[in-house]
Amino acid sequence: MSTIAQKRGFGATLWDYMTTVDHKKIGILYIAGGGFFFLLGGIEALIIRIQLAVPNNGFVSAQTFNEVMTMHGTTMIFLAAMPILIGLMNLIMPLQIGARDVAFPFLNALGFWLFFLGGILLNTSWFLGGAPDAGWTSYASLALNSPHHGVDFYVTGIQISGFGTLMGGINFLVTIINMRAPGMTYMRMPMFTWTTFVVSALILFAFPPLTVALFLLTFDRLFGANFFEVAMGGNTIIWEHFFWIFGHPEVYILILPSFGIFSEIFATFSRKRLFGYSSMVFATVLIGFFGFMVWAHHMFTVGLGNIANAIFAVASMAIGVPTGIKIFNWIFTMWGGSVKFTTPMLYAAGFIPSFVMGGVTGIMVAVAPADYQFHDTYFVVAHFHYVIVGGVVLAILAAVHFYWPKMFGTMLNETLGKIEFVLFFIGFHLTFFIQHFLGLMGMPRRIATFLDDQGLNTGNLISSIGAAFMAVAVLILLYNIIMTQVKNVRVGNDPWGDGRTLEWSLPSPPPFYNFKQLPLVRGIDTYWIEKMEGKQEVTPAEPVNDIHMPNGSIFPVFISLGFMIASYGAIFRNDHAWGDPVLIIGLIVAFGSMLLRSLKDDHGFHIPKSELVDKKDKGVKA
Amino acid sequence: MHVEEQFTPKTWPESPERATLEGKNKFLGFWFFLGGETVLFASLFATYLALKDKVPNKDSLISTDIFDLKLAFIMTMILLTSSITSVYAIYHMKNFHFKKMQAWLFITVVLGLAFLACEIYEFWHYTHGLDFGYTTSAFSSAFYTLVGFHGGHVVFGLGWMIALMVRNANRGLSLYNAPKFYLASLYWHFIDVVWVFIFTVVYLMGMV
Amino acid sequence: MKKWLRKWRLATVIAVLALVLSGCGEPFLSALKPAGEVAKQQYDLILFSLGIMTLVVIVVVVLFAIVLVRFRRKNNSEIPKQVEGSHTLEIIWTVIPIIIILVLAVPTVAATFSQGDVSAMDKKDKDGNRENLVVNVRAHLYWWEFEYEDLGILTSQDLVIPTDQKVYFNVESADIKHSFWIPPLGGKLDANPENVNKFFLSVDQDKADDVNNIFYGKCAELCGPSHAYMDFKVKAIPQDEFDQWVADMQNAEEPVPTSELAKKGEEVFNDSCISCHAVTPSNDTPPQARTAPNLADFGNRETVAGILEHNEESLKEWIKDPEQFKPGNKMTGAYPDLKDDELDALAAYLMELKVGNE
Amino acid sequence: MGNEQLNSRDMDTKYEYRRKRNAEEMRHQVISFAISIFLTLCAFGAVAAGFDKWFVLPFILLLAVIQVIFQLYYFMHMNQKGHEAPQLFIYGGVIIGFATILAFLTIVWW
Ligand code: HEA
Ligand code: HEA
Ligand code: HEC
Ligand code: CUA
Ligand SMILES: [Cu+2]
Repeated sequence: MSTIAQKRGFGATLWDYMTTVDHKKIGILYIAGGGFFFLLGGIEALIIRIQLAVPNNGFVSAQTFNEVMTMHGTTMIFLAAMPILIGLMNLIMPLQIGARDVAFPFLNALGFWLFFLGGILLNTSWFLGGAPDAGWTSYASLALNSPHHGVDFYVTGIQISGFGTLMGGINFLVTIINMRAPGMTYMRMPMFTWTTFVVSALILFAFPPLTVALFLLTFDRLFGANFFEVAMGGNTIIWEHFFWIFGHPEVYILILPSFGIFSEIFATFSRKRLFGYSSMVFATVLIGFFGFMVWAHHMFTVGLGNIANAIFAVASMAIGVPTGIKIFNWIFTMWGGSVKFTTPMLYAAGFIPSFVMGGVTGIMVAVAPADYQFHDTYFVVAHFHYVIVGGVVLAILAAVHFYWPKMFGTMLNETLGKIEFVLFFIGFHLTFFIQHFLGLMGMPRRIATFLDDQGLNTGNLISSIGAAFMAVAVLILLYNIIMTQVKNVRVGNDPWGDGRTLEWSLPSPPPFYNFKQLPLVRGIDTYWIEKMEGKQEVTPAEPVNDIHMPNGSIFPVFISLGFMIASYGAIFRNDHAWGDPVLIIGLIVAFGSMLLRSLKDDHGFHIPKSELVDKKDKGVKA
Repeated sequence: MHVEEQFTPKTWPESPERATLEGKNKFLGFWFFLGGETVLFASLFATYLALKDKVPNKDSLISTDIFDLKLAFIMTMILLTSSITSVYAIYHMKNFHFKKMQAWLFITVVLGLAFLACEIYEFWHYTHGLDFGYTTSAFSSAFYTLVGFHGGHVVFGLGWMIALMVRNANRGLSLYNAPKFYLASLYWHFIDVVWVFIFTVVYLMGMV
Repeated sequence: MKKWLRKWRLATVIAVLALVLSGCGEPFLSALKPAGEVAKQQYDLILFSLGIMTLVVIVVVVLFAIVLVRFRRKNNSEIPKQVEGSHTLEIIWTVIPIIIILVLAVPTVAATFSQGDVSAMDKKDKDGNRENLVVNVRAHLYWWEFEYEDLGILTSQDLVIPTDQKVYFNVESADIKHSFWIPPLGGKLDANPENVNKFFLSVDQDKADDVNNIFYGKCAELCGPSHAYMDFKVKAIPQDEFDQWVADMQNAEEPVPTSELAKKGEEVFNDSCISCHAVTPSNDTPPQARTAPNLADFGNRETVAGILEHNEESLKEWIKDPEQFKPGNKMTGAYPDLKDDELDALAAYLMELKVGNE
Repeated sequence: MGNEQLNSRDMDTKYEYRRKRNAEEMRHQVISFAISIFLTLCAFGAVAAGFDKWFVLPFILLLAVIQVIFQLYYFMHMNQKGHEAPQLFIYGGVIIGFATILAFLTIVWW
């Protein structure tokens, strides 16, 4: 296999990325794939906002609106936010713990391809009879009632990309447990690594219920089962429970890595170690644990009974406590620090008030009787965009600026970055703040349009204008990315100058084996410790040795393609005779590739010591 | 310790499945996977319990009408036995007895196939003999899905063990394949654990 | 730039405050204008939690602002002290939120149980009649059916209830999941396909006066393309008027068309429409057979199909092509194409369908 | 471990010791297998004998739980060292699975 990507043709680069098992490249693939879907989801959001800008608008039909709205939520959550975060974990976490790769490089690649092809599968629905239209929650009675194939694409596409996510979760868990560098005890791990760890555990436990739910719905829609057919004895509440047993932890799967990213950024640009590190760890674990015990707060109006509503209401509020611990710890990280407002830091600063506002409305909707009013209105839409956009998206944007040099060895333009931030921040509050009031003024969510004379016009118009601001900000970011890559000004190991953790001790971008010698970790923020002692490099824990690396493989693409083909077969099996054969062929391709892969011995390869020593003389600059 | 290294019974390490980093990783990763599988099966059990005996009308078949204690007992015994035979296989793996390990694995596979045959017979009997098909009622869907998922795991486990046996037939034990044998046997035990709950919750509780 | 930003934010706050003060929403639709006991209690809870949350936000923002002002980097070589944490502080910001949440939890739990208490629903007086009015709400794809089981009355689209008393509801769905919501009267309750949900609402007479006795109700659960149009109206009237209405409905006879045109309309109706639509307010038909709104009191409706103005024009438009107003509705295509004169006749006939006083 | 140059006598004793321990362990496995079979017989017996429902249900569930613990700790070696993380995650799964089942038995009404 290749060593370092040299100047090669497009085909070779493509092949390289299709077969890569390098966690950094896979991370970049995740971020690029997720970024692509973010743009799609963003365009869908803009369509929503255009349609709702004025009453009785006919920009899109009601059916199309439902499809756009569903795909917006589904795309943003499953195909944009989560993959981008997983990409960041892939990219950064092994560097932070001083590992050469993740525990299962092959599975890592497989995870990416499953996600990506699953997402593509889902989006091809637009051209094959219509996209899913039952909301991202796809409640069973409506999903079964949906006449075209959209929901079938939803169940199969999400299922496939869900498998990918699950693999990623297991992979990160094992990596963190088994592959930390010497001296990297659990309580010395950087905060982002800790959140990766907890989030991976959440993924491990939250995705199986979704898997089951999706299977049940698939069987109902495509194979004649009766799980949700009320007339046949089925029960649709089962779906709601499964969806939220998954869905609530899912929102913490999104927010915890974001918290991790902000923890790194606050510490870095305040030049101060994270305040209350151990309570941060504790709070993270606690949020993860509580995350599983509150799902029914999405179902207050379903009629589960007073006892259930009361228990789940109070349990939900309890999550405010560990989250609050984190908020105050961040503020006190900056307190007494030397705070520099770079672009990532601006995003981090913008995050605090925005997220807190979203969090406190979360507590408000957790007040069950009040939620009878809030539920399924724009108040909830406002709540979750405040936490998601004000938390997760700001974190992603911050991380993209923060880690861009580590990924590509060149810095995004800071001035443009600050303009992006200002526009996005204004647009965000403009769009979503007003929605709290719209909801209380009687505007249900998921409506394709609203009638005139209900007092909802002004608010909706303001909200739509805000979305335009966000769009401009995103366009500037795209411009910034292109210009930066064109100029390609190279930077060194620690371009921000304040790096604290191991990833900043490596060249930007790091060599494909990451660490020539595994580092010796001497405390929290190792690199900072070494820098304070006047050293440029981290103390190595071993002499230079041969390095064992895994081989690349094309099988991940084949396996994922197999599942994709099988899905098309399943989706169309009730309309076309070719459905079942294609389903079977797809499964054969997928499982056959797996079998081939496991029959073929793959011991990887070694980078000889001589080559590594050689590098040192030339200086590692890729 | 290298994967390609040649071993004798004496140099064979104590926990061969965890002697290399790859082995350690696989071992841990597989256990985590089983943690996820626990939730998966719990979800299926929950579905089954929620839909147990939920049928469209009074004439529909419910659990007391269909299950057969005898067959469930035979299947249970077969699967439980296959669990101890796979323990024997791992015992010999740890003692670096490749031939004996293969032999016990073979017995395990045969027992697994016997279990599978019973299950296929059972399903065939329900669908053809009793008119209790997958689409008959919510209860039938839940039953076939829960037991069928378990059956699918059995099929996968058998395929895995057979592939391992065939692939390594002429190669003997190494630190490269020892973790694989070990994990296949773990998987098999897990299938057994799930079955313990299936025979209890589905068959036994379906008859009282 | 930062300064400009802050000014801008201030402007937003003022703009928003102005908006709030200009009256939040229309009284017939807004949850911020509670018109009954249930809605009032929920509104108070909202205000209470909002108050606490505003305080929380203020505390955070103040601390945050101090940081932003005081601890900017002034000189590039300064290295601040590396503080590990502070137990005192950490205990403070663990305990205070716990207290806040306990304070919030008490009214939450209390209100959950009081609002969920439907034990009075089945209370009978000594004659064996229910003490309270109970309405069965059945949600259908894009229309609402209201059955007064004890009174033997069936209506659709317009819910008529007496003011100043608790009215109990059995909410269920005839097809897929919907949600029954009248914002000024109280929170929503889902209409599930597999069970009956129960709750109660009430209206204050003086609040009803403010809106000419009409409140807006909505479907709050995505149910398909016409989810946005699944509106209904609530006519909240004093007890005596309500009694009158009940008597009229109970005594309603087969409608007799008065004009030529209406007679012709009746014929057309009996040819094409009667298979789905009933024109008498009795609830003899079994629930499964109620596939279309009952039109008994149609002439007194507030709207046509829940969303259109109530006049002959829109009625004709509706009958001609319901699909353009409610995509995916169950009426489209269920009857032959109608000529213009038939439409006129139908409209005349339907507008005459009024129960009781003329 | 392996690469340390042990002299052959050391290796012999170590090897013997390991063989003995493995055999010992195998004996435990067989015992737990016997217990397993016994518990299964009890469960089937209780149902076949047609005891009262309120006795049989908790009884067979209890037997299943006991049996599974045996399987986990003996057959799946969870009693050996190096299984801390597996335990944590299996129990995590059990807790969440239990919560799910509990919810489905209580708040999925008909
Ligand atoms: C990143 C995603 C994310 C996050 C972090 C959260 C966080 C929280 N969410 Fe949110 N939520 C969503 C995403 C998220 N949510 C989504 C997507 C939906 C809608 C799904 C759909 O229906 O489509 C939703 C819906 C939703 C509902 C259902 C509403 C409804 O449909 O009727 C509820 C109800 O309880 C809720 C509660 C909470 C709570 C209590 C928190 C808490 O975790 C918040 C905790 C944070 C704070 C409280 C702020 C900081 C704390 C302090 C400063 C300390 C002091 C504070 C106090 C003492 C109060 N959320
Ligand atoms: C990660 C999650 C996430 C994110 C980031 C967003 C981001 C946004 N969301 Fe969304 N949203 C959801 C998750 C998310 N949302 C979910 C789960 C739902 C519920 C769905 C349901 O009910 O089922 C929802 C629902 C939802 C609604 C309610 C729909 C309804 O109920 O009818 C609205 C309405 O305003 C909305 C708006 C927006 C806006 C304006 C943004 C903005 O922040 C978007 C900003 C991004 C852009 C503006 C992109 C700009 C792109 C370009 C400029 C294109 C350039 C193009 C090329 C180069 C090709 N969202
Ligand atoms: C499938 C049977 C069906 C037939 C036949 C049918 N309708 Fe309808 N009708 C419906 C349904 C269902 C609705 C509710 C539509 C909605 O609001 O989604 C409805 C609504 C209406 C409404 C509005 C009711 C209200 O309360 O506001 C009117 C008026 C109406 N129909 C008149 C007619 C006339 C006139 C005909 C015959 C020419 C007719 N319908 C034939 C099913 C039918
Ligand atoms: Cu009915 Cu929305
Ligand atoms: Cu939630």
